[in-house]
Amino acid sequence: MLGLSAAIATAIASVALYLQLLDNGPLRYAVGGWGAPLGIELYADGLSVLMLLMSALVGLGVSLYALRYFKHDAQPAGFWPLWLMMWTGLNALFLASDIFNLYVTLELIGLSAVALVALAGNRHALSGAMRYLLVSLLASLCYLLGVVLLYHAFGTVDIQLLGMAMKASPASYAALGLMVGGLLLKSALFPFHFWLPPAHASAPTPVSALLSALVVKASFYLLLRLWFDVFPAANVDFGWLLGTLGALAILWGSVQALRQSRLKMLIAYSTVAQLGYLFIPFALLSPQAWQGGIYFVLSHALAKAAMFMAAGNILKFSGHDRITDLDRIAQRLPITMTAFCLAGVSLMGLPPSGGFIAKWLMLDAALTHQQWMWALVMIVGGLLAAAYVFKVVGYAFTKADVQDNKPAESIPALMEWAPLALAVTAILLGLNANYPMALLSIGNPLAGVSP
Amino acid sequence: MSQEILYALAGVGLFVLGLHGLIVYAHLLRKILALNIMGSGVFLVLIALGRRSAVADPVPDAMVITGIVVTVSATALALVLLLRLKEMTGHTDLEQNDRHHEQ
Amino acid sequence: MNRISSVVLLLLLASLALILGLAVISLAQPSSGIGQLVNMQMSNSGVDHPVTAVLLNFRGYDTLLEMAVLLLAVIAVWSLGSRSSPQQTPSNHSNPILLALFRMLTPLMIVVAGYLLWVGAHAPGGAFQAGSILAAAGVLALLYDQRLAGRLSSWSLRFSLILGCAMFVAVATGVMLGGAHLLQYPLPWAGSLILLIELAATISIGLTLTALFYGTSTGERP
Amino acid sequence: MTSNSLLFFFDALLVVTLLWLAWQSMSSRDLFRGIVSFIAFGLLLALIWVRLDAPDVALAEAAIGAGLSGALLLTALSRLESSAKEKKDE
Repeated sequence: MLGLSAAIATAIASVALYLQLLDNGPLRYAVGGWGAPLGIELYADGLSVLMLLMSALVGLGVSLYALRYFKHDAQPAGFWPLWLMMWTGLNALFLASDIFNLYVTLELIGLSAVALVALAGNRHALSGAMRYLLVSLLASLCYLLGVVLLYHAFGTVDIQLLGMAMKASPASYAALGLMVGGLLLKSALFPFHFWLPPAHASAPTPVSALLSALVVKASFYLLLRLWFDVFPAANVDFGWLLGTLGALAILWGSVQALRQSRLKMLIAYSTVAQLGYLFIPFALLSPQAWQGGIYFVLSHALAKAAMFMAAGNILKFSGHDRITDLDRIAQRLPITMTAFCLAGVSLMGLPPSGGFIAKWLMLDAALTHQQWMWALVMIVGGLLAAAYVFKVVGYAFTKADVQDNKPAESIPALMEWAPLALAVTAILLGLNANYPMALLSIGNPLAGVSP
Repeated sequence: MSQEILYALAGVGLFVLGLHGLIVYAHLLRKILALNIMGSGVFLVLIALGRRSAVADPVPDAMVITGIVVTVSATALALVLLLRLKEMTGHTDLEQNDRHHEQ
Repeated sequence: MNRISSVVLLLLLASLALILGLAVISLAQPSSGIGQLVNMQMSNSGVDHPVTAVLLNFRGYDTLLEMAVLLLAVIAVWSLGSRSSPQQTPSNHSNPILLALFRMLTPLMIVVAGYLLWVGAHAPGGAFQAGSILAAAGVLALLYDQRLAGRLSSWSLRFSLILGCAMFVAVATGVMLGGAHLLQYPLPWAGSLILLIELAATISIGLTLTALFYGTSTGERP
Repeated sequence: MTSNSLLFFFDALLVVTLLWLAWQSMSSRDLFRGIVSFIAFGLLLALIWVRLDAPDVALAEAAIGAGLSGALLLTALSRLESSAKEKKDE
């Protein structure tokens, strides 16, 4: 209960910041009153507040779910403090404008995420957490070495000042490589995705939802900030590389998702695939594609959190998550299955979901610039997503006559409604695209992109 | 070559050496040591390059102290995770653990 | 690992070393970073030692988050605590060397920690060094007798662990009541406020590091 | 030989030893020796911090980097090996 009230307070604070932003435009805040480059500054624009609100929404939904989830489980001890620490780290990251401060927030998020995965306590979770920890620390160190080079090259760690001072030099290229490499590792872009499925699939369900919805997005957000605010010159030179990796991620992740026999693994590979879409705008270089990319972050966060929670209900209900044995889950858990299907609609990118708007913006950008390859990849990715979602739905609706030899565990109502609420929000995101878009345009770093 | 550059290059050497160890060795305790060595390399570059001018720059010192504390926190977490993994599976490396699971 | 892939790996790492080395050498020209700026503002920081001024004042927000990382590490280690039966570790009362060390060094270390904390305002030292000396004393005490951990009640331990973070946050937001920014100490009190935060931080750091050691060495919560 | 070049020679010696200890700590066959090398590595690094005029970092490195990390690693190793022995006895 204490944890939940903290979650509500955080959400209210995010909304308050949103209202202030609407009135005053982008905010810059000097912690300690020193100002950059001596002190640390915080910075909020439309993009960062959008991320804060997304975390608040998903965080609240998952917190409600976790309230009942961990009541049944024997080992809730660490969940609330670890999750609130992670949320602190996420919010601090979205507001930071100092690359060393960002390193500390990355560690705060990374270490709490690892501990959260390990909460499940079984051998898969422990080895998944261990691999995640090693990768996460390696990535942080690469990022930190980049910070060191930038500090000594330009004498500041403030993002805005760095952006103004930036010029091509061996040190800045090395820093670009190290920082982008480290963040790609943390964002699990193909071929750096190997650690993600075991960690995300074996974690306790609320944790899986948080990791797939928020944590990978945090490092993506940071990458975006660096790309546009610190290394604007890198745009044209290296964007195609990230786009290509994104395209490979879509194809590889979707095919792997189709091949999985367990539900949570399928959803984790779907995250690998969906993360690929976020990198397509790097190659398209158009503001509209970027709007699509950001929209994709939002809709995927909501849909994936909902999908993981629905899968958690199925897992709890039937005691396993083998896809082929999901007989008649639809009849027995109608609300959960509705949530799963709505989330699936958004992942496939069918109208009127948020996923549709996001893909449509990117597709349109690709077609106007006659980049047929990217359009083709996105369409194939959508079809593959449809295939793996229907694979699950198909088995869930079967009417095979199986005798119940085990009394099914009942699912508390809250655990069914929480994913449904998030899934419905993911759909509503498609019907009310104006608000987020207006918010994004406040101090938009992406507006200046030109093809 | 000046003293600062010598030590900064040593830092780069430690970073790459640690990365090599992280990739090559299977035992998780060695991987943890490798990550610690990589971190020390980064700190060495940070401090050494901060000594290039006559005016001492205290900011790298403060950053490294922060970094050392973060590193020991991560090391403690990694070691406890390793002990739990060993307790549960009997293995001290991830490859062995995966193979065991596949059988 | 077979021969070809290890040769490829070595080549890749060698080129990485080359690139990073070139980047470092390209930075050989003197540049003072923000050293000059720190010097200019030292008189407004409330302390005389530049590193302490950066850690606790100019970049105090980093240090606050770092205290959060430490706290997080303890929570994480505790949440992973083994659920198997705790192994009985015998106390080392019979070991005369440990006993002598324990009796002589522990009070000395606490004095040294206090000195380092105090001296941090104008010379090398400060909360992190003092806290780690305190932790060394704690580790020594645990080596001497692990049951000492049980002496500390769970609530007072928890209180001491969060004391550093709590004091930091309290001061950081407290100064905002006077209309200042977060963590903007009013100058006349800056020195005392920093010392207050450092005192709390020292206790928390010392206990946190000791708790990390205890968690790793026994796999259970104190 | 001037005192400057003598000092540079000393620095170079420190660097070579540092790299050698780092290598030893990861690659030595016996994990215990590896950890001892790592502690020596931390202490040498503390010395280097002094050479680089960073006494605050030297204190933190000696206490936390070498001391506490070393204690953590050694206790972890002893627990790893004691559980290995139990397995063998069974």
